[in-house]
Order: sequence, then structure tokens, then C-alpha cells
Amino acid sequence: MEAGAAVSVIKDGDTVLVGGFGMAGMPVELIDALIGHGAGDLTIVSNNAGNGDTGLAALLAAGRVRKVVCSFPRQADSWVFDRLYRAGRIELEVVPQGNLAERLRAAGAGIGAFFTPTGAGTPLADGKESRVIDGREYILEYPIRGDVALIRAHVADRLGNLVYRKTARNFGPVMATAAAVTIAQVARIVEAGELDPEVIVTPAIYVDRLVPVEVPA
Amino acid sequence: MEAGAAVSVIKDGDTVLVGGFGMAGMPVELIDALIGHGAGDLTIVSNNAGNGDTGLAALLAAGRVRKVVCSFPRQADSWVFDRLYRAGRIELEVVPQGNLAERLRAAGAGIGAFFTPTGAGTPLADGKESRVIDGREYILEYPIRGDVALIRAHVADRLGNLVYRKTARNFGPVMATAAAVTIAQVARIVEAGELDPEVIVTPAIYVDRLVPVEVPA
Amino acid sequence: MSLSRREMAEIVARDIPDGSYVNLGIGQPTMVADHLRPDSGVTLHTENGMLGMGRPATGGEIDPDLTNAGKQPVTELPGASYFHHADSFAMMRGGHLDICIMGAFQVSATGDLANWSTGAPDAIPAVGGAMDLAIGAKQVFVMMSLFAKDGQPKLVPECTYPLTGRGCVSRVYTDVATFAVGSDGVRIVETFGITVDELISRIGVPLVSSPFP
Amino acid sequence: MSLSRREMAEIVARDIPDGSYVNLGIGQPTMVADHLRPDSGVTLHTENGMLGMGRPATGGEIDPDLTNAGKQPVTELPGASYFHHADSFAMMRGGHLDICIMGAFQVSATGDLANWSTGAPDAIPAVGGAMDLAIGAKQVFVMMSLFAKDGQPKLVPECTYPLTGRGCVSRVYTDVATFAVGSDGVRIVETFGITVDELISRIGVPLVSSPFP
Repeated sequence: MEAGAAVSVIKDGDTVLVGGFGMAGMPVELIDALIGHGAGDLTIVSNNAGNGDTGLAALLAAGRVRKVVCSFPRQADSWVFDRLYRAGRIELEVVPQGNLAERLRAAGAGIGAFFTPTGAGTPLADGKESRVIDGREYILEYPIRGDVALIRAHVADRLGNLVYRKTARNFGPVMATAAAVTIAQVARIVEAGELDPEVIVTPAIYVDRLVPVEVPA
Repeated sequence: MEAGAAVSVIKDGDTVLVGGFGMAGMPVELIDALIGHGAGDLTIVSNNAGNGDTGLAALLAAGRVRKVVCSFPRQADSWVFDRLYRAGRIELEVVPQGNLAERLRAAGAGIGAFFTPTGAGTPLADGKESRVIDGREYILEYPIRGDVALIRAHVADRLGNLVYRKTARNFGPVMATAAAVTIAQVARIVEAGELDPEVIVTPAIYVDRLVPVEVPA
Repeated sequence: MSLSRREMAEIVARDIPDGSYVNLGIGQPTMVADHLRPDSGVTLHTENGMLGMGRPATGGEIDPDLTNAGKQPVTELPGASYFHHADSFAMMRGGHLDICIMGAFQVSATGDLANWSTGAPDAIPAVGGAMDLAIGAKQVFVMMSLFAKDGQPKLVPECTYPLTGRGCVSRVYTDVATFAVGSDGVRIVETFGITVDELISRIGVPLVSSPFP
Repeated sequence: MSLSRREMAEIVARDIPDGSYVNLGIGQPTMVADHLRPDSGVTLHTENGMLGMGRPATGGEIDPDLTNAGKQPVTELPGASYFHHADSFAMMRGGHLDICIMGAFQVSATGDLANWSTGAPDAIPAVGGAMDLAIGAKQVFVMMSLFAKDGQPKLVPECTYPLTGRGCVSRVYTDVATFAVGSDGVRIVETFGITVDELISRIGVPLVSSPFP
């Protein structure tokens, strides 16, 4: 499927999960297609809030994002987010990285909420329910569900089974489980049966649309 | 390491997680070694409660088990457990299979407790905390930690990285994370670097002792 | 004439949309697999850690490391994948499967399911994955005979056996009728060798005979 | 004489037991890797999904799909493994790592850690994995200069900056002294170019000079 057609499922107001840790695993072509598609008022859930002027930063610069949920917005080259945030033109929810990953997993796994030790006793626990279990303090965190997930994997088979490459795996597998519609850009699509069933990381049940994107050699 | 030496870490009163679903993934040789070792008053956490007269059933028959935590004790050939249970000589905690897996995962993942929809409104929720979240009823479940996990994998490298075979994977990977000491019996041990880093299912950090057990051809 | 078990499996298979992800419970539901068209694109999940399960294994195909949830040897289809138990039940609990098909002792008018225990005082409790399956799919189909051996209906106003899950059943396939369970009550979808009036007279559950929308 | 950053990294590396699983935080802690003996059997974890991380990648080794938590290209050692973010942070949160090493703005006498925010009103909050690392290892080692540029000690009775984690720090490596933080207070392990008396006079934290048991 072509990237533009794939992302046309995204509607104004949607929550979009965007894979990647820095550029590793970032679905750049899908984000570009989303910019072209034009949906706005989006909530973006991703580890960072854009770098430089491309990808997520370009989506933010285009004024399409109402809110960012991430662990680490502030980086050397996050000037687009910084400007919008300081101008009061974008909302921010900062979530510790492991709680972000676990909240996404909870959404995919049907867990209603969970007690995590991360963040207990810190300002990020303000207003959250807390509880001491076996002498340790935990805070209660809720799932983060996406309407759509945009992820990048390495190879897919035609059914949608995915394998990843090295640390580009990062948020892809959990985001794929946490969204109503998961769109994966991949370097290559092979026939069903060509991927060893033992090594598939994301089973096809979690993947709705595949977009082949050639990788420059 | 030889099986007997490996399981010598198990003490009277320990909680032992035992992998396998039926015979697939059952660490038979480690259980046999545990019987030989002699530790008693054990709590066994496993999907079933023994089949026929070997493996877990033999451990039960030897009077070493105080309590079984499992999802499905009653089977056509679970006569050893049945007899002990009806004689009031063994305790039983029945846990829905998915809650069992998730409670083991929670132990390994440092989650203090989690709200699950499984079992809500049923007798297995009696006495458990419940809560309605977004209109759905959930019950609160706590981690199940093991002192020792006995699992069966397919191939290990010398560091303890593990891969499994087909549906024999089942509880192995979560149990490996949930115990203070994890002992894996494997068909083969290879050098570090011989397993593709992309396909390792259980990273070596979770594995403390390896026991090679030749598989009959 | 009422349906044979084989015919029931055929009817259920017919109602599974092409491309669905389906879990077939132990026992009668496994027969549904025999009636799925090879080109249906239906993918079978088995909760012991596999998507893309094939037919039962025979002879030299039998591999003790490849079984279904009933611990019977099975085969693997192209495009299959394996995963561990926590991932497998996350897949179910997270609502990713389209349909789970299960047997039942009783189903209530509001879709409550009882299929893990008869509540007999001397029974050894054993639930397996039943409660996870009950809440673990977009739709839960039940396959059962409508009447127990003593003639009592198994579709009841309220379950008397211990529950497996509450309000989870959407369709009930029986030997004499198929029912759809919705928020507005129980509708008869189809009857087999029994009249609607007789059904209504033999079951204490208010039934709607209009076709399910 | 007080320690250089390089010497601090050497001291920390010396205190990591052979065979440990270790996460090196962004910045100064990454320097510790340079001082680990190749035969130490120490395995490095990076929270973006890898165990068995090797040295920084250079030239043709650089692969944009293989980076550390600081998003710098790194290499892979034999026996490495990759996993996704939820699994990676489960590994941390579950207490499987032996040691996490982090920088800090402040550490309190009870082991509270402040290293993610100075609480400046115009700052953009950004925590990354700091809070997960703080609670995510059997031991947390902090590396920092003992005094801020304005001369204020960073080992304090109570943190004034927003906390990253409570009671989580076990060792504090600074340019002038190493401290062990225990339930009975803060002990001086070693000093570098400063006397114990001077340390005590410049820090508002009660210090125990006896060797850590």
C-alpha cells in the first residue's frame, strides 16, 4: 500500500502512536505522508517530540498537533517543539520512558491499570493514586491507547508478521498492540512462510497496513 | 552443569516455578533431579499439577509439595494430585491461565499489582479487590515470585541466552524473569555469538544455571 | 431435524468472516476447523503460544513441542508465529482476536457464561484458560446442546453454575437453534427441527423471534 | 588532588564486580565503559533495547539502527540480544540489573536522587528514562562533582530540586570523595585531595568516616 493511502485512515482529533527512539525506528515516510494527508488536532505519543525540521518536527511545525505525550521532548535540536511549547500552542504530558512503554503495553494487553514504582515520590506522581505494596511505594498508571500506530519495522511477510533491526525495534512492537489500526513501513515484504515463525517479533494480528519503503543502500 | 548440582540451590519451603504446558516445555530432568535432591514443603507454580506418575506427579507423590498454584490441575491422568487433594494433603490455588502468566510477568517486570478483567464476577474473584475502569470491571492481581524457576529451552549460548522450540516456549520466558534463580535445561549449548541477537527470546540476564540434556533423536 | 455435532460445526464455520483471527476452545469447538475453507484466510490462535495453527498432526508430523491447547499434536501453517504465554494471553485479553468459540454448561439471557465448574462440592476446581477466553475476544460464540441430558435448558434466565465470565457471549449455537445475545435480549437467528413456539415453551428465557439485524 | 572525570570513571569501573549487568546513563557515566577490562564479563544494558552493547561505532561500523540511549552509534558484542522497549524497561523495573550509573544535580543523605529537572519555571520538563533507571537496579551509583559551580554541595540533607527517585542511591562518586549511602547514613569511602574534616565542614550532611563495612 502507498503511504498516503495508508495514513488516510487518520482523522482530526486522533491519537497517533509514533515509533522510534531518535531516528532509529522512526517511520519518517509515514509521518511525511501524514503531513501531506492533512489531519490535525492530533495527540502524538512518541518517545521524543521531534528533531530538527523533518519528521515529527515538521508535523508539529505544520500546526497539526494539539498535544504531545512523550518522555523526552527537550533535545539539542527540538527547536520546533520548544517554540510551540513556550508559545503555549502545544500541550505536553511527560511520562517516564518505562511507564510510557508499559502503559502502551497495558493498552494492548487489556490491563485496566497497573502499579509501578517508577515516579513514586516525584513531581510526576502528583495527583496520581499511590499505594504501598510490600513496603514499597507504587503509583497507579493507566493504558495509553492509540487510534493509529505508525511504526517502522525491517521485513514483513504479506500477512503482516514483522521483524525489526537491532535497536530500531524499540517502541514498535508495543505500539503495534496498542492502536486500533497499525501501519508499518518496512524495507521489504516477503511471502508468508519466508519468515521463521520462531523469530517473528510482531505477529500479523497486530498489523493492519504495510507500506514498503525502499532503504537507501 | 549437572542437573543435581543445579537444583541443589532449592531449599525446603521454596516456591518453585515449573515451565511447560503438558509435556511441551516440561523440564523433566530438572524435576527428576529435584526429587533426588530431596527438598520439601515446596510451593509449585505451574500450569498443570502433574500427569501420570512421572515428572511433577512423581514430585507430588514423594510428598515434597505443600501447595500447587496452577490453572488446570484436573486432567484425565492427574491421579496423583487428585488423590492428595481429596485426602487434604495438598493445598491448591487455581488461577486463570492468563492471570497466572501475567502475575509471573509482573513479578519479573517490577509491577506491584495490576487490574485484569479475567475472572471478574466469577467465584475466583471472591475476596479480591475489584474496580470499574471505563465501564468495565477488573480485579486486582499481585505478582507471583519464585525462589527458583525450572524451565526447558531449546538452545542456549554459554552466557545463558535462550531460544525455544515452537509451543514448548509457553511459560519459560516469563518464569525465567520471575525467579531469583533460573535453571534452564537445554538440548544444546553453543558459544556466545552463535545465536542471532535478533532471535534470542530469553536474554542471559535471566538465566543463572544451564543444564544440557541430550534429546533422544 | 436437530443438528449433529458435525452440522453445528459447519454452521459456526459459515458464520466466521473471512480473514478472522479465531480461538477454538477444547472439545467440540475444535471441530469447526474442519469446515473452514482453505482460502478463507481465517487464522487460528492457540493460547499456548501460536498463531497460524494448522490441522492435527499425524504420523511422522507429530512433534511433542507443537501442540494445541488440548495438548494434542498439531501442524504449523505458512505465516505462523510463536510467542510466550504472557504475550499469548495479552493478545486475548487485549481484545485482538475476532472470535473465541467455547463449549458451555449454561449461558444466561444477558450473555453470562458458565463452563468451567458445575459447582459440585467434591469437584477439583480447574479453570485453565476458560476465563481468559471468555473475556478475550471481540465476540464469544458458544457451542452446546440446548438441553442437558435431564431435559433442562442450558440457555437460562440466570446461570446457576459458577460463572466463567459476565455478559461475554454474543452467539449461542445449539443443536436446535442459533441465538444472538444482545443488550436488548436473546433473539432466535435460526431453528433446526423445532418451532419457535416450542422453543419458547421449553426455555424460561424471553426470546425474540425477529431476525437479528 | 581531586579527580579528573577520567579518573572518576576509572574508580567507578574498579568497583563494578566481574560479571555484572550494568546500565550506564547518558553523559559522564558512559566514560566508565572505557575502563572496564575486556575479560571482566561485565554486560552493558542500554534501555533502548539491548544487552551486550559494545564500544562506540566509528566509520563504516556506524549503523543508524544501532544506537545507545544517548542516540549515539554503538557496536554489538558476541552474545548480545535485542528486545523491545516494554521488555527493556521490565528488565530494569524488575531489578535484574546489578548497577545503574547516573549523573545527578543533587543526592540526599537518605539516597534521594534529583537529576532530571532544576525546577526552573521556564524549563521544558523532560525525564526520559531517568526515573526508571533510578528505581531499576539493585544498586544505583551516582557520578557527579561534589560541588556546584557556585560552591554549593550537591550532597545535601534534603534535595531542593525535583526528585527523580526516593532512597535509591547507594554510592556517590565525586571528584573529591566517594560516599556510601546506607540506612544508617552517609559514610565516606575514600577521599581525594581533601581531608575528612574539610569535607565535613563543607557539607551539611552528617558524615561517618569509618570504612564502609
